[in-house]
Amino acid sequence: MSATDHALELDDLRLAYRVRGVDREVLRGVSLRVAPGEAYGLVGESGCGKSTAAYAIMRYLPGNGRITGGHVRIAGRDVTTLSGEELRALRARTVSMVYQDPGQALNPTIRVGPQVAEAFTVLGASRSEANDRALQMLRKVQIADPARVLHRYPHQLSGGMQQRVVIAMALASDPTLLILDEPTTGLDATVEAEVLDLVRTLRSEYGTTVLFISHNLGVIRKMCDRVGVLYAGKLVEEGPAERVFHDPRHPYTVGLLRCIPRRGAKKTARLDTIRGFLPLLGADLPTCVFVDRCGLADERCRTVEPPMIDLGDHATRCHHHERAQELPREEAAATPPAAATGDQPVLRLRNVSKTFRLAGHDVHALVDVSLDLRPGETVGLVGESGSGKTTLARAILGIHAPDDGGGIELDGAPIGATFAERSRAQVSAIQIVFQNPDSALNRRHAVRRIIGRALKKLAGLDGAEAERRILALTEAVRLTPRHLDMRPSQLSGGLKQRVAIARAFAGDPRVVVCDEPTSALDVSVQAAILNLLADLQRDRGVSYVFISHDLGVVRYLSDRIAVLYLGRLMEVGDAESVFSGPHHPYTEALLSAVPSIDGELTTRIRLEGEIPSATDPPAGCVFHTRCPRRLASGICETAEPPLVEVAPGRQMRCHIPLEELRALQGEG
Amino acid sequence: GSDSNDGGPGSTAAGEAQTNAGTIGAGTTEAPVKAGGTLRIAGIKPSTASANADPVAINDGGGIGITSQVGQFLCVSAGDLSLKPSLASEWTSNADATEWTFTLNPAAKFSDGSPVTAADVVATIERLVNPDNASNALSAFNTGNLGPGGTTAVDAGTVKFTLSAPMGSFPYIVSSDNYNAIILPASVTDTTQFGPDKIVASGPWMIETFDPVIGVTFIPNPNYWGTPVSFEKQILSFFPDTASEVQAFQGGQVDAIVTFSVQQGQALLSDPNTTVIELKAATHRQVHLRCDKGPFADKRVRQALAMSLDRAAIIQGLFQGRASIGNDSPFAPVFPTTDPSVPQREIDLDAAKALMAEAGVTEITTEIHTWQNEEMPDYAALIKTAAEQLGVTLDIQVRDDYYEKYWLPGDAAPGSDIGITDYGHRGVPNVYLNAALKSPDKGGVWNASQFANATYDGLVDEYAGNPDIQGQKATAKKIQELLLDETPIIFSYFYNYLSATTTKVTGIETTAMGHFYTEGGSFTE
Amino acid sequence: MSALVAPQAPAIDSKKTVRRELLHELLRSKAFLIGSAIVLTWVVCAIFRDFIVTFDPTDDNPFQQHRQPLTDQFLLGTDRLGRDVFSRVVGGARVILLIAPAATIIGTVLGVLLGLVMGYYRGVVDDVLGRLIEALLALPVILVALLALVSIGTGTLIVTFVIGLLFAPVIARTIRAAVLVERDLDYVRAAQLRGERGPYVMLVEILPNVVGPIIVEFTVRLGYAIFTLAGLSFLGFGSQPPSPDWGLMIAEERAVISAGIWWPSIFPAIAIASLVIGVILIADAIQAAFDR
Amino acid sequence: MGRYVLRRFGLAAITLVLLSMIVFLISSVLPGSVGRAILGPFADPQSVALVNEQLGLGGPLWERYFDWVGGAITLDFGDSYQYRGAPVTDFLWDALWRSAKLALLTLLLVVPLAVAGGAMAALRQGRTTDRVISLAGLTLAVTPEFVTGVVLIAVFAVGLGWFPASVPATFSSPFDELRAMVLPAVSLVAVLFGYIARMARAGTLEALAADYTRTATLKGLAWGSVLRRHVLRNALLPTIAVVATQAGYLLGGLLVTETLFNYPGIGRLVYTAAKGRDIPMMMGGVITVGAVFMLLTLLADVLSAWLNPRIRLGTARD
Ligand SMILES: Nc1ncnc2c1ncn2[C@@H]1O[C@H](COP(=O)(O)OP(=O)(O)OP(=O)(O)O)[C@@H](O)[C@H]1O
Ligand SMILES: Nc1ncnc2c1ncn2[C@@H]1O[C@H](COP(=O)(O)OP(=O)(O)OP(=O)(O)O)[C@@H](O)[C@H]1O
Ligand SMILES: [Mg+2]
Ligand SMILES: [Mg+2]
Repeated sequence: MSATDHALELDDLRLAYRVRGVDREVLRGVSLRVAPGEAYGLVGESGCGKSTAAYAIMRYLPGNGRITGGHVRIAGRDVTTLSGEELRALRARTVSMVYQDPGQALNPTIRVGPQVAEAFTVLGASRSEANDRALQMLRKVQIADPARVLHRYPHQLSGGMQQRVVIAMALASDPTLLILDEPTTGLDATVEAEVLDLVRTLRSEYGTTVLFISHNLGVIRKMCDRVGVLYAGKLVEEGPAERVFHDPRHPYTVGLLRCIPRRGAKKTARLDTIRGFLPLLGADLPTCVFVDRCGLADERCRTVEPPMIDLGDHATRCHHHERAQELPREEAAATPPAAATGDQPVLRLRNVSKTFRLAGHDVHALVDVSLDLRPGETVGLVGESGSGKTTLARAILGIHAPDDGGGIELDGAPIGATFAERSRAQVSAIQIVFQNPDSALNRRHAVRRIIGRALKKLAGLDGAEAERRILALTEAVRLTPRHLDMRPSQLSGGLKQRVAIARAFAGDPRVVVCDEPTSALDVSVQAAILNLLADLQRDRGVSYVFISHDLGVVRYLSDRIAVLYLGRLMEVGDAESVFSGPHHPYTEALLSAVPSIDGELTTRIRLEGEIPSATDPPAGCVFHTRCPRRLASGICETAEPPLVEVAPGRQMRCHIPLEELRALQGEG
Repeated sequence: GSDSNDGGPGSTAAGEAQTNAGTIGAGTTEAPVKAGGTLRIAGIKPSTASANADPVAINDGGGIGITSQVGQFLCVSAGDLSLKPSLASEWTSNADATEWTFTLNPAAKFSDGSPVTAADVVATIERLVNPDNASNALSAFNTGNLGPGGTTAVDAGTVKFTLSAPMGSFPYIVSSDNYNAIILPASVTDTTQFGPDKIVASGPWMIETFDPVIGVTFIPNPNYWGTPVSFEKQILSFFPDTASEVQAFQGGQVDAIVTFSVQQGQALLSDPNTTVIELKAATHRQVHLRCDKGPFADKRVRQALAMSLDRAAIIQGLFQGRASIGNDSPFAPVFPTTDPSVPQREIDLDAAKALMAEAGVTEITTEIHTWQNEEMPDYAALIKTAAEQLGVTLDIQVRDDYYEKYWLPGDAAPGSDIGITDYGHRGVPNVYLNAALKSPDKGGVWNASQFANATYDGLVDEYAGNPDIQGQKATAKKIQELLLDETPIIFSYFYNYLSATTTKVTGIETTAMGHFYTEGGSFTE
Repeated sequence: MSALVAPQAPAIDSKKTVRRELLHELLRSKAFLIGSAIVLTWVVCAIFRDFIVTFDPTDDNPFQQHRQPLTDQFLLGTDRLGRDVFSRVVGGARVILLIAPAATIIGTVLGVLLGLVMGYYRGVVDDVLGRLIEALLALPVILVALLALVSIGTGTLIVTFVIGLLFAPVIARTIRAAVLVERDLDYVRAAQLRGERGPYVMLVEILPNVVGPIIVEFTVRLGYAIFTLAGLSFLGFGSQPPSPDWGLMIAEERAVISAGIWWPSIFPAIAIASLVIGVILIADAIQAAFDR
Repeated sequence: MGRYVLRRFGLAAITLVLLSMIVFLISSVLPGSVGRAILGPFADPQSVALVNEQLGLGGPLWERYFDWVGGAITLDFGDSYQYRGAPVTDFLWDALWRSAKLALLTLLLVVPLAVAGGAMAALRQGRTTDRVISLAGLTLAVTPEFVTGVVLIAVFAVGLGWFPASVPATFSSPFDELRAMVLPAVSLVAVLFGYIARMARAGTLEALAADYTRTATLKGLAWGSVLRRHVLRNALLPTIAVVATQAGYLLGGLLVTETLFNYPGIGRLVYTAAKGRDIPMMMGGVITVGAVFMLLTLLADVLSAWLNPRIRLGTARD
């Protein structure tokens, strides 16, 4: 094949960052080819070098980064040898890039119009021409009211719209190659789905070649024709998306896929994990890069570097690729028995509302939320960003006092509105695991101190008894006594989260609120934490309020699901029935937005418009402004439906009868 | 002005002996003079009291620098300590020197053209002696034994002063020595805004603009009765300290400096383009030692301390020799009444130590107070060093509130065991003898050492009442000896008064009090 | 939202290596090395003053050879009282290196406490104290110091306290900002949720985490303390003569520079400038090391 | 935006009141007798008592404070003690105006220089240019102004005679006046250069590292346009605040410089007033300095808010 046949070709690309005077290799000879018009997905754990590869292609490297070998060819031209002016022209005309966090990618002091128009002026367009084309481009990316958006500043747009603007700029030059580096990470699932839809549409329209980078296997599967799996700066497996996901031939890929809760998996079935950690930046990896974490590794793997083995259209860098799927499980597959759930609710929220008073306006973050939590039960809390999940969690913990008129009961007895008004037993009974383990642990305290102090305050333990319990807790969260003398900075994210969990369990809590406890973690670590939470629940009969964006994770862990929208419960019910339907139209939309690695194609239910402001919620049903199933009668606009029991153990807030919903969703 | 000199029998002026007024440096030029030009003078920013140049209130060189341009006195205490006529052409006293009669020069006019009359003099002097006016001249008139109502007009051209006690050197009290006593028209009733209001007086200059922060500009008085001035304009700029003045002078922004010190003006003394005007003067620092209590109550300790100072070295070090040695009395060598035969106190450490031993004192630790002014902190440092040899440890305190708290002991002020106070020049030593040394209840209003000695008080009265210079000298000897023995105050030096002009300026006359007379001055070609 | 955070593998660094790492970082910084060399020189001068100086810095040798230029005997010449300038400059190090750190420590302790309280409690406490601090900071430190010194009088001890007190608000402001960031972190919330009291949270949980800003702030303020104290001495509000105070020496001798006698004032000037620069270089390097 | 400005104004007003209280408290403990301070050391005790009485230095503290505030609101700070009878304001405005002129000249010199220097250092980060500019800025900023001033005088006024060493009472021409202000201004420039350059450097570095700069570069914009349109624009925002703050300090703070060069600005006014126990003058001066400082900070905040659309237009979403 001649080089010109490829839209993008990486040829043994090597790159190093200079840190403390030493070159640390990040890309260790990456070779890949992307055919014109193809969508190529690059996946891998955080830190494996995905973004580095993307920037190397653009030849936009930080001051300490240096390409130490190999070539990058775009449409046959070697990027590594271009002059400054040629490089500029290449960026202007041939390659474009879209990255994570669109809010930062736009200049906050320049209006959207001129920023988009710039992309045209570099191509030589006159100012008025550029303005016209900017307007056209915004239309192309399906922004509502593009003429007005042109006059806005970036911060006045929502995240989804910002990303559309960035995409508009990227496509302005009609590039041959579009690189998307985690373009939807950080966006809500519903918004993510829209952006991905847009990219697909545009790609089919322009026929652009796409290099799509993501850590999310579901997204890659949905978007890409071919995938490459990157590990520690090396491509370990490559092939058509379907084949790689269905017939993975590298233990790393196999492991990654096993970590993810599949549809139908429940907490009674444990997830698998990948042992160990990603090697350090620039670590010496003479043979197979994955050898230290691989359950199949043998002497050969430790001595001979596996070549890229061609399996016809599919290639893998493993000596044992035929056996890859026989990779032994890291976690005992034994199905743990489900925890017994009692009948008497351990926690009961009664008409909890929370209004934040800001200068000039009120934010109704929670409106009249009533919810029961039974012993040993997990209630999953889902909803878009800003729907009030965290606020609800905080109200339960007593960080925010709920508005008058509502209250919280623990074991049938009302408890204080804030933690300061609660007894020690009540405080110990309700604890939390935070999202970000980095900030949840005091960087200056050793693990022993963190857990010991919690024991002292929550369980009233001191001395030898405390020491005994510390060891017990450590074991319960699968840490070793060795970890006790370490500080958080010496622990990985997953280990830190275990410490945080141990701390939460110090006072034998009845209820643990988990606010996105795994969203800061890589999938393999996430799996371990989910397993741990399930184990602890089984052993201790604790109840969870589990908040997550990831519906797959929520479904895996939860017994019941509560769906929040604009601070209101839209639907509450048994996990299985909520997922299997019929659903509330909002739940339906959330579910349809999730890209799944199982590749089942569901019809996308599109939400119109944006989430309204909690300051000024719409009249009638708060969801009517975006509801695809809004009734023609107009009742949705005028009357707010009550939350009613539509089936045993199932509540819903919708004017449309359950049967009708079943019919609508069944035919869709 | 008139040529008549030394009117009356009581006149104390003695021009011959100590005259040393003159110029040094390359400045004694005979170059042809040039009329016109603007003379730019650097002066120290007037003190708070002098800020408006109110003649009743001014208390420092800064104020004198302004009023001496626009106002005149009955007579002038010249650089050589002789009295020269000014608005008064002559003066006489009765035999016991209790009544003094001054004859005004009929030519004298104010700048508005009206003549200077006895009524104007009476009004001016009465304002100054009135205790309700917070007059800065009160102590001077107290020394001169003149009180309210003591000034009367004999006729339009003659004024008579009736004193409460004899005062042989009274004309000095109404001369430029008493710098508050410039004669103003009787029509002036409120002098507090003298500068800003540009109040009329009789001098060669009139105020054109007045800014108490920046300075004053003067224009010639069109009705001046004396020799018309040569400059067409005169600008007096205020500076916060001598260092800035010297810098401005060297940078060419000013043509003259009213006064500077040896320490700060080092550069001027060796500059060939500078004319330094040097006057021997009575300006000095008093190192008071508390006599009534504290470590210095024993006069032997005081004597010992005074004996530990190497005065010659001090004068050399602080003034490069431009000072006269002091003998622990206010009788500076410059005064004609000073008796030079009184033996000079010299450094004698052995004798000093012996005195300390005799007094039974081995160790003293106390604070020495002074304020930030010229060489005074340095002087304190030198005293500290000297005292250490006697086992006396002095902790130096340079304080802004020296005068409020540490100078005179009083209700809210502790005073100090030892302190350094600055005294300006006077044509006669009477103020020093009275205010600083007489018993506190006998008129010793500035008696920081709380020295109280009846013999001394008597001697001072005798000295003041004696109209005859030889008689005064005899009393002076007794006073000098008494003070040398008691040593309530250490007088180490009387330093020379220095002014500077560029060599392009001639004819400037100064007094050691801060008068800066530009009347006869001009630029050279 | 779910931003991916790199799971740093179990790093090898223990508590000790973190410190060693920081030290290494510093030792690699040229600014730090130069700054330390300068400061160390002055510290040595201050400590071993009596072994270094050739004459008593305060009062030896008056008048013997006043305003002598540089000679073998008087390395940096003599001043107007015939004192050895070299000895006085060396002796001056002791003066400034006693009061400047003392003042800075007072300011830092107060400022840190204030900053902790303001940042942690927020609300009314923060508003009231914040306004007060704002009010004080509306005036240059040297001006307020002057007013205070005019009111209560001068003296080394008083000046030290006044500067310390005046630095406290500035330090409090920085520490408050750092505390504000910390208090929003979940570990603080976790402490509150197990019933810890305010002082415990502030002193045990938050304080160790703001040590970085405190150290940086301390060094920076130390530099400015030297700067300000020299300025006050120059204006006559510092040490009393004959103390060999650098600011005072400049004020006393600046007038004669124009007469060609530059050594009594220029050497103390160099001394002040070098010491401040040394301290600030160190502060800069520490800040850079912490920022990394 | 309107709310924001209003709020900031309110806060500044409160701060000003607090400041006046602090200063009033300090001045009320001034030692010694005011009369003695005014009339001088050798004045008669009788006269001193008289003056004290005239000035009405009796009455409780709060009463005197409210009297003072009553006047201050109408910009009447009372009559000066040292310039007896003359209203404080006469002196204040003159001194303020002079200081403002000096400050303006200083800023005109230092801002372009420092901003350019800071931006240049940032663009050449880590290289010699950066090292030289950063080190020079740092050195100048931390060298006390009287040290720089003394050297400047020795070299340019006394040595070379190019500029006057001090500011004379009157000027023959505006040019003369300008010439007289050069040395004080330069010694202030030396102090400020480091601060502003540092800020400009940090701002530029931040903007250079920002994602939007990356966007602009990868859009294919020429480096020059990236710098102009994207980097410098954002980099200057934080610098504005620093400049205004420093301008505030200039007006009152550098009394050392004003004393050194005999420049009759407001710093020296307050200094002499404090030394001379002229309480009304001191209070007036200090409050003016504080008010000007706050006004400038406010202006800077409003200006940077106005330049920053996020604040100007409010955050549309949180
Ligand atoms: N400028 C730099 N200097 C040193 N190390 C760097 C630099 N940039 C990135 N790294 C390191 O290089 C490694 C690869 O980084 P890269 O950003 O390419 O990872 P990634 O796969 O995109 O991860 P993520 O999913 O978190 O975005 C990481 O360990 C990162 O810490
Ligand atoms: N302290 C607060 N003050 C004012 N408004 C708040 C506060 N905390 C939350 N809100 C508002 O309340 C609403 C609900 O916020 P909450 O954090 O509970 O959402 P969430 O569902 O947890 O979102 P995310 O998924 O982004 O974490 C939002 O509109 C938010 O802006
Ligand atoms: Mg990345
Ligand atoms: Mg949340």
